[in-house]
Amino acid sequence: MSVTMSPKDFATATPSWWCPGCGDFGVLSALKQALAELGKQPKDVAFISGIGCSGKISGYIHSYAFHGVHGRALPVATAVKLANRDLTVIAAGGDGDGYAIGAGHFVHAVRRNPDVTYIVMDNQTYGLTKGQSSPTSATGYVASVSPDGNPDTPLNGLALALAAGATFLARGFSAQPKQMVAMIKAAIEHRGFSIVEVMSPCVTYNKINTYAWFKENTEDLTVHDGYAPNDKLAAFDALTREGDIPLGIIYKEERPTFEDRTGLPEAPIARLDLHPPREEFASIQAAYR
Amino acid sequence: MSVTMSPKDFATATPSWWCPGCGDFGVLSALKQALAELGKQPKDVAFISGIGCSGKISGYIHSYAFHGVHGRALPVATAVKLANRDLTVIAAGGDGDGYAIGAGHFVHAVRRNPDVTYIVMDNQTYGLTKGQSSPTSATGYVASVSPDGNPDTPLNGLALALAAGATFLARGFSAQPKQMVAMIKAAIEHRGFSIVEVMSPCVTYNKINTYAWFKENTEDLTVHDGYAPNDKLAAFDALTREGDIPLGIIYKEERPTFEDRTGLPEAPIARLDLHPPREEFASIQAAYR
Amino acid sequence: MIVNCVEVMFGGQAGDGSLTTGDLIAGVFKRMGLEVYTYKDFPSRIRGGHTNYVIRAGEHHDYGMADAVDGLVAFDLEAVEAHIDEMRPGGFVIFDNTSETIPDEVRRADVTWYEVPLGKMAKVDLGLELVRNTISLGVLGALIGMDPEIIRHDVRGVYQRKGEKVVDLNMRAIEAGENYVLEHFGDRPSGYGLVAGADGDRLIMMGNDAISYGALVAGCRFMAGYPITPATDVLEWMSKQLPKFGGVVVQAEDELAAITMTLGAAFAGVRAMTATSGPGQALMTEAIGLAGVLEIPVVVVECARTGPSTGMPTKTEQSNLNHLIYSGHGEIPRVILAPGTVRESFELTVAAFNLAERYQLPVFVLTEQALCQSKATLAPLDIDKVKIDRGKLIDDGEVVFGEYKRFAFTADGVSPRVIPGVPGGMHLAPGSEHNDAGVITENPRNRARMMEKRMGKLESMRPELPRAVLHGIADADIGIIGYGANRGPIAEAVQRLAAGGVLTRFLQLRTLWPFPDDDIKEFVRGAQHVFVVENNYTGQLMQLIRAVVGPLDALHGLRKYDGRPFRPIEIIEPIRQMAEVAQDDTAEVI
Amino acid sequence: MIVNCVEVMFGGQAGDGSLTTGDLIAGVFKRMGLEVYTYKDFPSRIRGGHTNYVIRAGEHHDYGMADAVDGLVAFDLEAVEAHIDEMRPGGFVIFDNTSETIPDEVRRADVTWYEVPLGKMAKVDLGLELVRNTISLGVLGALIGMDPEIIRHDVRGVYQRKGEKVVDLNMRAIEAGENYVLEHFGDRPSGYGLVAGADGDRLIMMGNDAISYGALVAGCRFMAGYPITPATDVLEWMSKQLPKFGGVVVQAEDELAAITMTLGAAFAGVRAMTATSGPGQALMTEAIGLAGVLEIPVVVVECARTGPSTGMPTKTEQSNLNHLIYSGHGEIPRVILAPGTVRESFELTVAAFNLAERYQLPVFVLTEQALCQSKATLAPLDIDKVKIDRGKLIDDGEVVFGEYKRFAFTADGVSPRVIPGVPGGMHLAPGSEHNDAGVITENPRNRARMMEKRMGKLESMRPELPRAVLHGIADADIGIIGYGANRGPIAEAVQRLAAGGVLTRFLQLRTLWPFPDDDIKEFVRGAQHVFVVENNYTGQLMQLIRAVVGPLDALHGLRKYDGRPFRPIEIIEPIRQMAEVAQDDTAEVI
Ligand SMILES: Cc1ncc(C[n+]2csc(CCOP(=O)(O)OP(=O)(O)O)c2C)c(N)n1
Ligand SMILES: Cc1ncc(C[n+]2csc(CCOP(=O)(O)OP(=O)(O)O)c2C)c(N)n1
Ligand code: SF4
Ligand code: SF4
Ligand SMILES: [Mg+2]
Ligand SMILES: [Mg+2]
Repeated sequence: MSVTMSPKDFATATPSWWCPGCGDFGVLSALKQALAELGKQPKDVAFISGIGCSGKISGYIHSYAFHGVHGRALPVATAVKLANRDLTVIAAGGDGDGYAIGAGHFVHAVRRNPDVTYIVMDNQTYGLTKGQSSPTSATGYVASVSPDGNPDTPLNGLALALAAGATFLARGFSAQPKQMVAMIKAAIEHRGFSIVEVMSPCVTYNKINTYAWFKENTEDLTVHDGYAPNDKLAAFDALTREGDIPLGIIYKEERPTFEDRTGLPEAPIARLDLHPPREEFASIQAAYR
Repeated sequence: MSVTMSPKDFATATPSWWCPGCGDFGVLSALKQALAELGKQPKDVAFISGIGCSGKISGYIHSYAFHGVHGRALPVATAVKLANRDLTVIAAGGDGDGYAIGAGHFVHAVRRNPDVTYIVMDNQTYGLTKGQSSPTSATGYVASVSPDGNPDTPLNGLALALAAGATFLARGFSAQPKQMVAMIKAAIEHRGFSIVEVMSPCVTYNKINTYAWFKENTEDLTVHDGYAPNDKLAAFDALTREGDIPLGIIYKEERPTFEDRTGLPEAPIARLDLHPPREEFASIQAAYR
Repeated sequence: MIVNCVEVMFGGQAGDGSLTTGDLIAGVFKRMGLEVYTYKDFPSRIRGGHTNYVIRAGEHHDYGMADAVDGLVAFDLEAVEAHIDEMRPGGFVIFDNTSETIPDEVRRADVTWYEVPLGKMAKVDLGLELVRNTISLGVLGALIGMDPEIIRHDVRGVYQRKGEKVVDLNMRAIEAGENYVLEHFGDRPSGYGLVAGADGDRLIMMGNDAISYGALVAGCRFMAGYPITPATDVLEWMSKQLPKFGGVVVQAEDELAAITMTLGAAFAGVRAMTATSGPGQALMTEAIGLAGVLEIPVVVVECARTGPSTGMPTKTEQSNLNHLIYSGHGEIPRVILAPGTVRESFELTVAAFNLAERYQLPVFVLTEQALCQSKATLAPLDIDKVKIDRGKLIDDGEVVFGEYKRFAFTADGVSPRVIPGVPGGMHLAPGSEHNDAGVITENPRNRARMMEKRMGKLESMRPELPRAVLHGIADADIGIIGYGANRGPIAEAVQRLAAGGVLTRFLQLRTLWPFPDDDIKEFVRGAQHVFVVENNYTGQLMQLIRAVVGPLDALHGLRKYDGRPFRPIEIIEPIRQMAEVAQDDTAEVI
Repeated sequence: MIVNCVEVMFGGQAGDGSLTTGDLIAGVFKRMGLEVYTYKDFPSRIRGGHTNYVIRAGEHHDYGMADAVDGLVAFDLEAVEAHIDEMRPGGFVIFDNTSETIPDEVRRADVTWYEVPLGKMAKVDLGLELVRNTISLGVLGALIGMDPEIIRHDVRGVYQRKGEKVVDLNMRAIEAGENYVLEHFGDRPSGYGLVAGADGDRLIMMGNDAISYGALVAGCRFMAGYPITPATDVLEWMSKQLPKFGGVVVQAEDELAAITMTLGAAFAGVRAMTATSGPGQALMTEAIGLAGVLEIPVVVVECARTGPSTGMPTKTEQSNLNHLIYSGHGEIPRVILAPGTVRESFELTVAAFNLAERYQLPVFVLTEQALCQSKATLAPLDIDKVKIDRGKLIDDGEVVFGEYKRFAFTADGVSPRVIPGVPGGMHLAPGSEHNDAGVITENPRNRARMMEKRMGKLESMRPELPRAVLHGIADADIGIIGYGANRGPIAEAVQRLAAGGVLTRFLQLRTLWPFPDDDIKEFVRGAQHVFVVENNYTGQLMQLIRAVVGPLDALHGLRKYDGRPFRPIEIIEPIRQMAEVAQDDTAEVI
């Protein structure tokens, strides 16, 4: 039986804690839309988020939601998937959460390729702690802790993921809901680790990377005819060359998932019978005789 | 006055704890040779290492050596350089230290570009803890914790660094001392963060990636005429395409160092006079009146 | 009754400007010659969500909130509902009645209600809704008698850089507020008569400002940190100032990097520090152990907030003490200093840097949201008194290679320490156990000796540690022990209890580790009852005291763990009750 | 004197095969019907560096080393020099004199020296230097009377998979050793007469094996870990077995990932665990707090080693207790169980999983290198006794959305727990403070109540916690308290002291947190002296006891912190001395 779902089925009663106009609203509604269109049910969705304004999103998606510690959403999500393959596992967090404190886990999640979708809500700043530079802040971005401008070169999370062996990379913009919905759906349907980086403006602190700025400085990859998201070198080029920020599905490849490679059984291990035939235990003991 | 130095000037009295034949011996002697050829003096070298068989190298280089905790050599090294720009700062560690537990710091050190040289002694295994898979172990590598073979795809540390904005990337092989010495010298002389990844066989645990295997499966990049280490896309291609593992200087670019961008004074801050004119302190207090 | 003392609470939604206005009010009180303490109760979100800012002002320097709120400036009904129970009978509420009305069940009869259409006045009369804060300032000022000239002067100061037009608008807003009071409520009907005192030369500072300033003056020239409430202030402050003094601040990728960077800089010879709060402190655990075994001097500022985990990030708590003392595998010497006032935040930070270098170990400055993010008035800080003592540091000249031993055994456990660049001093500093020369060894005799050397420093340093402060009546039967932000409410409780005939004495601990066993024993001796006041559930300080004096019946825990600081009455009441019950009991405890 | 009890030490260089030979000897002893305990003293390096492997065998199950070494098999002079002082007068040394000679100052006269050119015999006579270990086995067996058939049987077992040639070679090596003894020293001259007992059905296992097996039987089906000595064994064991039972093991990128993966799997409904040692445990600090506030059941095995920092990674210590109890910002309930034997390692691991799920919190199994990497003989483990109790888990059926509250307030503090996939149970599990439904709130009343709910579990669980074990004479004047690997040497000390007329009783703690206050009070009551035996510098257990019973004069710390476990005599001597001094003193302590 297939149930028709609506985005409202994924809404929670809790009022959001975001500032009016925050880019994260767009991400939230695209997510709910995508889940509904895919016919997912809240009980089968595990939603794991990091800490930050962005991380609060797990409180606004009606699902089994886990709002953990800063930077560790991906290990949690990977394990939830291993524990129960039947779940649709989605992780989300900010650019600080994913690319600063969480950078190591990010690289390793990519490498492992669990069937998890990761949404990076990139506002090029640390929103919740009041606007410090994040790894994606532009060089020279002025903030409380960098009064003379951010001295660092921004990190290119998607390029990093590509180098680490990503199998699905996309980038959206929170003011372009249609594209985002399509992208998130494709990401969830991708078998393997899928990353959707969303440009999600912080209207309170980031006065550089505003909605207007993104409109000016992004372009849809598909406008270049002939761009096919299956060439790693072309993807690296698209991600790293100077010029507008590319939006769209940037790269996609098939590779066995972590679940498959670890030889996990088909049924969720969360539901295993914990009482196998006692001989199986006894034979282990025999080896110590 | 320039002093002529010999590798022996960098030798310590402590006997090494490595297994006979370990690849790390080659790295050590190339390092001492390079430091001597550059005319460095032990007192001006700060050598920071991680934890692992490889990490023990700091005990065998006569210098100011710091043998810290697992995975954190790069933050220490970055800070030592900021604290005293006059020092030649070298960090070293294993593939586990740098690419597993240290992956986040690695990416961020690359991005910051401090004038530090980082030597990754890659034996594709965790030597000191007895041969488990490391991030660079081949898929299928059989070890105590992966009796059915390593399920993960190996991580390409240099490609990762390239994506993160590396300014100097080289790869050597511990059985090719000449090339290594040249490479390490170039790395130390490079203004910015320089990475030398050395294929350094673990003769005790890694029975796949042996000296013989490396001889078979590596090739010098310079054999391809026309390879110039200044094209990011070509470097990405060289690093990620199937085929032999490329050795040599893979990529090089100039970018302001972290020290320069943070506006550090020319003189070491470790030697600052801590008693500036009292008015400078007093004027700060006045702002709270 | 006309009183020269008031606690004002500003309540509204986060991000609506109450922060600026609260600071403004605090500044005006200060300039009027009153002593000020502020407390911020903000939600962990950027805009929206109930927020309040408490400003207490009076002639006495009490460092804490009063028993109750005198005047509440409520921008919405939520603020009234949340705080009406905290109002003093006889207090007053200024309520913005533009779009909401006070329901009867909320409208306490023992409180005066001044309803003012602040929003409407701002929007309709002045054309900018934002200025309703400034109007409320006019209203408040007129009601309780704040100096109108100082208000204008300070408001001008804040808006000057936005241009004359904005300043003008705000001036008219103040006037509108004042006039509204005159027209509707008459001249200063609230009963408060704030008398301008002699200002003298005073500062108003947050604890975090004082810590930062202390670090700078003490010679700190390197800081690495990662943003986290309520410690970010320190990172921000240092980012602004350190570069001017040749130093540098790094925003690290996480706290693991922040602390190991701090170690690296200190190893290289710079006075270095980091600042964090609970979650970050938890991540630093491993590296603190490294600092201990490498004998590297680092200062770690811990601005505690409500845990566990993310907890309530903007609320206060004293639940990190155990972590600072005990966390980490293996045993290292470490020092924990806990200031109780803004001035002490400065002084103990300076002490922290000297202790760290003299004894070559990590020193924590432990503070908490209710102190580090609270402003208070204080006399200027005497920077000439600050002495920098770098201990056995060799950063110049030369040592003899082979003779020099970085971890040499000495009487006080402290070995001469060279920094990179000094000729002859080359050595390995290993996190593994090592001999006096830094060579790694697993020899059992060396191991035992090294443990004794390192841990022995905790004893040799005792005479130099900041002593506990004794408040109140030296031989009173009832004792109180506490530290940190509780200094304020406890000290006030002691005075007020004395006024009511209950004599108490209060031992304010300033060094929490090594634990001041002798001071505690001495203090408890002869006391009939000892109250241990702390903001946590398990009684962390109490437990430490019990290990020193035993699990006495006369030890009473007074604990609060709802994220809010003590109000003095919460300390006074249980003690008063106990004193009444115990009136006849005159036996000594020890 | 012919004794049926021996402690053999195998000393040489790391990586030279002494591990295999040590295991072999232990197996032979076991099969001969003796009880065996082994202790590995390896350096933190792969090859080279002095190593020794101690095998103690006898009729009594003593779980620890003897006072001294009876027989040392020394493959080099370094081994002799390092351990000659640990030899029992009357003991013997088998020394490989192929290339080194014993200097006079080392050659103790009260020890018998059997010099055998093991290396030469191996290389020259048998053609393979590696077999010198097997030759030494022949020598040893002949000297002390190990069953030659069992030796052959076991050696065959080890080398079988290398082919018949290798087996043959090793058979000849055994014979060569035996013949050398016959020819040069006569038949069994050492004085030891090991009598083969009835083997019955027994196992020989390391603590880490028993923990792993316990976890498997208790239903653990997910493990994430990061290699670290001495915990890696558990990761390896589980990697081999879990997949066969449908489970999975992940080698994480670091310990931060390992513990958060464990939390993720447990949240999703799998019985999950991780295992680590000090440095890794330190890195897990933040996430343990998250487990506490999210009320997620996880089991964390801590295999302690010598700290601080890298310390001595292959040596033993009990210096992690404070960390496990107190680390982390904020306060959470947690449980710490500490097995004292291999059997208890199994049993308490099972208990850990049940407690974790029944009370929805992190449970630590605290062990240490001297127990978890030591082998011992034991009767078979009764797996039918194992009961899996998942507590208030709802992993099936359905709950009513809106009615169901994940963090519902209940009498015992434990709320019904659904797992993802169950219809109607959707909720947010936030590390921030939350209400019963999981909605984040900073309301002070809710906060206080939630703290009380969570922490209250520590009290409601008390009746279910593994009780302390009382050894020795129940009303003896002298008490001893200890836990973990010290169970063995203390229990032996109690017996031997009694034989010498000094009566003692020993309280072996098995639950270390929540701290067994009542057991401790009860035990200390009536004791004249209480010795607290532990392997650390600061007396972590002692401090906990002081907080319960006070800083009594009669509490004595017996501590060792050189990385090596206690030998029984180190406990016996101080107690005997005290007993002599205190003979007349008969007053009770409490
Ligand atoms: C271990 C730890 N360190 C620091 C913090 C404080 N903190 C909360 S959110 C955040 C960064 C937020 O930035 P980002 O991830 O980009 O999310 P955003 O708020 O911008 O959506 C930080 C540093 C924390 N909660 N935990
Ligand atoms: C926090 C922490 N976790 C785990 C360990 C144990 N450990 C020591 S070295 C090592 C890995 C070594 O691998 P690698 O970095 O590749 O160095 P190698 O020994 O191969 O040279 C590990 C996991 C540790 N010391 N600290
Ligand atoms: S601070 Fe920025 S990121 Fe956070 S809610 Fe407001 S607009 Fe969004
Ligand atoms: S174990 Fe491997 S990496 Fe370590 S010293 Fe031996 S050969 Fe080298
Ligand atoms: Mg962000
Ligand atoms: Mg390695």
